[in-house]
Amino acid sequence: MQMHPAKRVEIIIEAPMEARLTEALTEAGVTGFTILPVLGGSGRSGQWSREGQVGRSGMVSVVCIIKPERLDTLLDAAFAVVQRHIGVVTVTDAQVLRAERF
Amino acid sequence: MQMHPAKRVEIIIEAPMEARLTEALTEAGVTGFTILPVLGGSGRSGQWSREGQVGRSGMVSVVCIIKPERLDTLLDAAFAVVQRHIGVVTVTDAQVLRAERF
Amino acid sequence: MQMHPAKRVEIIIEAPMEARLTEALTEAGVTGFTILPVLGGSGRSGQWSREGQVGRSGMVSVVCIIKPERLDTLLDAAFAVVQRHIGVVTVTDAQVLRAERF
Amino acid sequence: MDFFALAAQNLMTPMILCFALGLAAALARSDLTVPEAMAKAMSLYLLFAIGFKGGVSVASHGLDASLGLSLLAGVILSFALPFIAYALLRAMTQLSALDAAAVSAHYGSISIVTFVTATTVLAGRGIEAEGYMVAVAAAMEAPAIVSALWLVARSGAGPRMDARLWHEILLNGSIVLLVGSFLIGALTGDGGMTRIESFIVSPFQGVLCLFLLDMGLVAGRGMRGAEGNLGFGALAFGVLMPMIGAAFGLGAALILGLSAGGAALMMTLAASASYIAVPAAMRVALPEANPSVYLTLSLGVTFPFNLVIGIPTYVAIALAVIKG
Amino acid sequence: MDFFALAAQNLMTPMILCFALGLAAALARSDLTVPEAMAKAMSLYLLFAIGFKGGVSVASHGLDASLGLSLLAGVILSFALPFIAYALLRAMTQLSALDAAAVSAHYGSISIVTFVTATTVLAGRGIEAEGYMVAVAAAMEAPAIVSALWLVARSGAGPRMDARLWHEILLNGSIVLLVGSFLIGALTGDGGMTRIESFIVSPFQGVLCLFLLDMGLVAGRGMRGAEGNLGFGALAFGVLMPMIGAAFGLGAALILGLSAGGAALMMTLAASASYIAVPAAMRVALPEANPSVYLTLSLGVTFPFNLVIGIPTYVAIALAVIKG
Amino acid sequence: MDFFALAAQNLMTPMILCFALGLAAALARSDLTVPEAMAKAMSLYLLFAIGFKGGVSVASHGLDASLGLSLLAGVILSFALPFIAYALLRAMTQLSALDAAAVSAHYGSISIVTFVTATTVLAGRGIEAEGYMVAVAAAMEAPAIVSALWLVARSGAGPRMDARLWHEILLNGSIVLLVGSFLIGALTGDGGMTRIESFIVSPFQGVLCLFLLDMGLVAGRGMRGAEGNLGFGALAFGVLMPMIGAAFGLGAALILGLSAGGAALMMTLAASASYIAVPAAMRVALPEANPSVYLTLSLGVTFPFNLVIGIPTYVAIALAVIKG
Ligand SMILES: Nc1ncnc2c1ncn2[C@@H]1O[C@H](COP(=O)(O)O)[C@@H](O)[C@H]1O
Ligand SMILES: Nc1ncnc2c1ncn2[C@@H]1O[C@H](COP(=O)(O)O)[C@@H](O)[C@H]1O
Ligand SMILES: Nc1ncnc2c1ncn2[C@@H]1O[C@H](COP(=O)(O)O)[C@@H](O)[C@H]1O
Ligand code: NA
Ligand code: NA
Ligand code: NA
Repeated sequence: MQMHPAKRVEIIIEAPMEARLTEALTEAGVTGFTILPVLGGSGRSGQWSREGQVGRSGMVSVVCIIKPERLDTLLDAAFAVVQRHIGVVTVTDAQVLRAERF
Repeated sequence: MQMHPAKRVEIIIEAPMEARLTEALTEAGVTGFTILPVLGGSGRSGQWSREGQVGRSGMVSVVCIIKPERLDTLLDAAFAVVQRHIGVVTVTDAQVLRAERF
Repeated sequence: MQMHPAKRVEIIIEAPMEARLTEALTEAGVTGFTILPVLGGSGRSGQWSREGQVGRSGMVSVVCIIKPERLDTLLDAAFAVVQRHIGVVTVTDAQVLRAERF
Repeated sequence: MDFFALAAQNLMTPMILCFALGLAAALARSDLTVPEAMAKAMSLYLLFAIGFKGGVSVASHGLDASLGLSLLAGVILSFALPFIAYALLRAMTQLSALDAAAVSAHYGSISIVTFVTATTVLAGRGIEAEGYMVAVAAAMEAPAIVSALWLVARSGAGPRMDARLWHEILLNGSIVLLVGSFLIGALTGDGGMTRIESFIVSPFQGVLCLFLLDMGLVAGRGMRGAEGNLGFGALAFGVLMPMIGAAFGLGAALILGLSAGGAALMMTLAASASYIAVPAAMRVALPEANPSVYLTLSLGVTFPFNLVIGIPTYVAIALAVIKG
Repeated sequence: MDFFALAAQNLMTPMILCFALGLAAALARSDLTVPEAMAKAMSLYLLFAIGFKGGVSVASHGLDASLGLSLLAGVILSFALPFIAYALLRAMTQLSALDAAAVSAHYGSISIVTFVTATTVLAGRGIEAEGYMVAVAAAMEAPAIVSALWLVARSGAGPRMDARLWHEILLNGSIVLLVGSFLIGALTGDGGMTRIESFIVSPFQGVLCLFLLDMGLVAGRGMRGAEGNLGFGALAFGVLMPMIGAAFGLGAALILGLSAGGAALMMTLAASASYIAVPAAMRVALPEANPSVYLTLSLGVTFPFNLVIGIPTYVAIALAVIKG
Repeated sequence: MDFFALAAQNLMTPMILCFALGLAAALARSDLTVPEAMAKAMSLYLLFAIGFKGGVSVASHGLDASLGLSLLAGVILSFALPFIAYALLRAMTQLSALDAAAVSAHYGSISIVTFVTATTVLAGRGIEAEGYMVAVAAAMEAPAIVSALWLVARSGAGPRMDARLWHEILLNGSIVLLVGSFLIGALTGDGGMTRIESFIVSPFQGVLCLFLLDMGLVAGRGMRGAEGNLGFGALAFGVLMPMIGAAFGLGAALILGLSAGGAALMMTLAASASYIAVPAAMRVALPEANPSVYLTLSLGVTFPFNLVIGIPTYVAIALAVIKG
């Protein structure tokens, strides 16, 4: 099956920043992303868990699949948002079906 | 530690198609997969969120780790299901422990 | 944007073993990880789903981003925990922003 | 003037206001949200409670031929309404044949929350209705889908329809729970009711309030996303079609000889549009149809119309026609 | 004949029928599901309510030596029953020593929903029981695990058992909530009850109905997955073992001099099999044991057996033996 | 001695004991947890119920200038308290200017659960309070954030503050639901109350118990994570600041001429510290501030202090000062 190279960007970010990140992505022309829930985690700022929480606490994971040539635009947009915030940005090489979608 | 090459296939698909996809995978001999929940996302068909929804709406993410040589079988099976549907199929190169399991 | 090589390790493990795994990781010096929920899946031990379950059943997915040189330490620690248990360990090559964090 | 007083009185119920609050919060982009699991829990509760109450009422009033005939009438209505909806949509809007067919399936099927709200309005005004109307509601969920797919197949677009999908539609969770709890209510009768009354009767309207808050939030989010997607023709359809449906429902009720309450419920069922079961079926069978069209129409236009204007009107008409 | 009438009457409760509905829906592959968070919420509610009520009842009836002795009896039963279960399994089935030991842990431990259902049946028939039976239930959760692990260690398979796991088992959520709310009920007594009665007493049976619906769904899904996995011997064990357990429970109740209601509950505890706390412990301590064996037996065979046949029988026997 | 009896009596309520149970379970590392969706569902329920009840009470007692003046007083308190908190923190602790400002925002704002608990204590003792205090609570959520950000901006650290964040804060879910249900209660009055009373009044205290159990679990987990993070000065602040706040609240109540019940609620609001809305705002506006500092102080120190000691004291003082 015909595959096309792409980048898979995963941004783990604080839930209160989610809307700001997705808007920044949209403004930068990134039209597709998927938001995955996160149960808990650990990092330099300690361990946390979503269990029993009431507020918009914790983190979410935003996954974007994009054409390799658009990676820098995306990273610039994402970085502007996450810069001062805790969060992790990971990029992996990937292959996609139906490249016309990205 | 001894690692073995594998492919990590991630299929983001509409929730009402989930059972059809996993059955197609099983029929194609893919014996292992994991289903992750998705909170929301955005694509050509607009933005959506699972919050407050009652029906089997939204999308799920199906992750399969397989031996590289079985990738094409899997993709054929997956593609037959997602073909007419919205959804994203991504493949990344990976390494696994305990290759005998895949 | 300056990216740095890293490894993305994804460990799908039974929920009752989660705390043991994260403690083993912490003891091995892995300071960052993120836990994603899992809805269901299928493997050699059959198909399962979290729907309607009351106990600490099912699986979770633990994602760690680490410096490549620390991979072996992490895998040793993880393997000691998952060894006798069902579960999947996958490693992919990745790139990260802000390498000082890992 | 009396009408306006009545309308105002109808608007001033906690239920309608909760829906309005949800709508306003979503349109104002508040981050107020109801967790998915809570929304599903409330919908399971409402289905269980309404089904059980219907069954208990049948147990105490006994059954006669009218249940069978009412089920039949419901099925026929559900089959027939999509054809009217489709013709109207093709005449009034620019929607493609595919989108029009998908929308029409929603309007032949029913909205259980609209039905539940109507039963609450009746109960609040002390009007009795046939308990088996719950079973009629269940029977009306699926047939409309067949008609819509037939409309599509005729136009050559090739819906994806198989035994599997039939199974999913006929045994979807809400039909099973509604019919199941109806049977449980019918089997256990007043004895069963005594045991669980303080769970399914007393808190019912309060749960409905929070559920309608959620419906308002979801509808408002949908409206925000669909801004400008729907032309005037489609919006007009969303208001016109429930009135046509209600007229057919009234006709059926008169033929069946239902009580005024039963007639109001039959009108409500025919007037309401599905937004849970049918959308999921459409995603499988007609993936090329645009979900934002049918969801916006059914949840964003027809649902609030029925809630605020439709139900009180149907009740008033049913009372006028049948008591009169 | 009288017995059948009674059996039919027992079957015709909303609770049993809800379980049957869930089972039927799952076996028919309906997509009816209860969200995980809702299932957990209901189980927290049931644990809190049953613990609190037990505590309040102890506060008003006072405590005596019998609480201590009953706890001791419960612990001994929980330690002892796995040995019987293990011997039976090895004799009746092909299960490996490991799987047999894992199953036996479940049957020494208890199912709190079975217990809750039995209290509801007693309450429905106006039979009083010792309030502290809730504490006995909590005390019986863990000891069986020790016996099972000892059985495995003896056979050289090397279970993974450490201080950590002990901590997890003894302080698992359901034990803590049950004991905690029991103490809260005992401390606040009737005053506390007045404050929260309309939360924990009135809607209790209704919540139990929806919870049993979910249990039916989960059990049915498990059965579907396990089709043909269990031989006839194992199935027979799933029915025989609760009866043996109940007999031991009755013996203990007679020695302790419990009331008829208390005896019925002791029988139910001994007869029931865990499907929440013990499975999680087994995944950690005996990961090589096959979960589908123990889950199917405990949730798919013994749970419905107790619900439908066991509980009314235990109540009838306790009444006959102790009132007589 | 009378005081100790009263204190013991206050401690022996199911609500306080549930909080203690949650705290103990978390500190003992039990795996008892409340699902996130259930916690959110309970908080939506509590907000809706408390808002609605406040609105109904306003509908039946009528409105006068005092609502406007009370709102104004609340807003001023919320603006002013952060300055006091900030000065105290800088004097008593080693916290950076940024962390001190972030903490101070929490203490100017309010905790709705503390408020809800206080209303329950008043209701339990038959003390009436102004229904519109719910609106005052809503009005006090946000102003403190402005003061805190002003304190930061003055010190040059540059908070991230924009129209967007304003929108998020002012239309955050709990404010919208509180104000919305207050208006719904005010509009539908006793008629509305009759419809949903058995949902929002009867089970209220029971739901509050389970919610406080969850708060105890969350607070306990936070304490475990923060062990030794906070110095003695910070802990002392967590107890001192609510008393100072309460004193200001009392002053405001006297100036406004509130009833004793209203005064107790105003004291509680001023004394309580936010742990839902403000933390989320701080993560956006002051991401460099350490969340474990402000969460531990507000949820781990001040919340239990108010629950156990604060509220009964404020009620006693309000009764003494105003009835006297
Ligand atoms: N190396 C990592 N791998 C995976 N997730 C991480 C990592 N570091 C941090 N995280 C996630 O990001 C959150 C905040 O990280 P930190 O800013 O280091 O406290 C953590 O709680 C984790 O959920
Ligand atoms: N490029 C992408 N990266 C990640 N997820 C995507 C992407 N495109 C689409 N999706 C997901 O797939 C769903 C449907 O996409 P679409 O068919 O483009 O509307 C979206 O709502 C996202 O959840
Ligand atoms: N090849 C695979 N790809 C993705 N997930 C898997 C795979 N194999 C197993 N899993 C996950 O691990 C669980 C246990 O697998 P197993 O031990 O094979 O039964 C399954 O239920 C899946 O959730
Ligand atoms: Na209809
Ligand atoms: Na047992
Ligand atoms: Na305050």
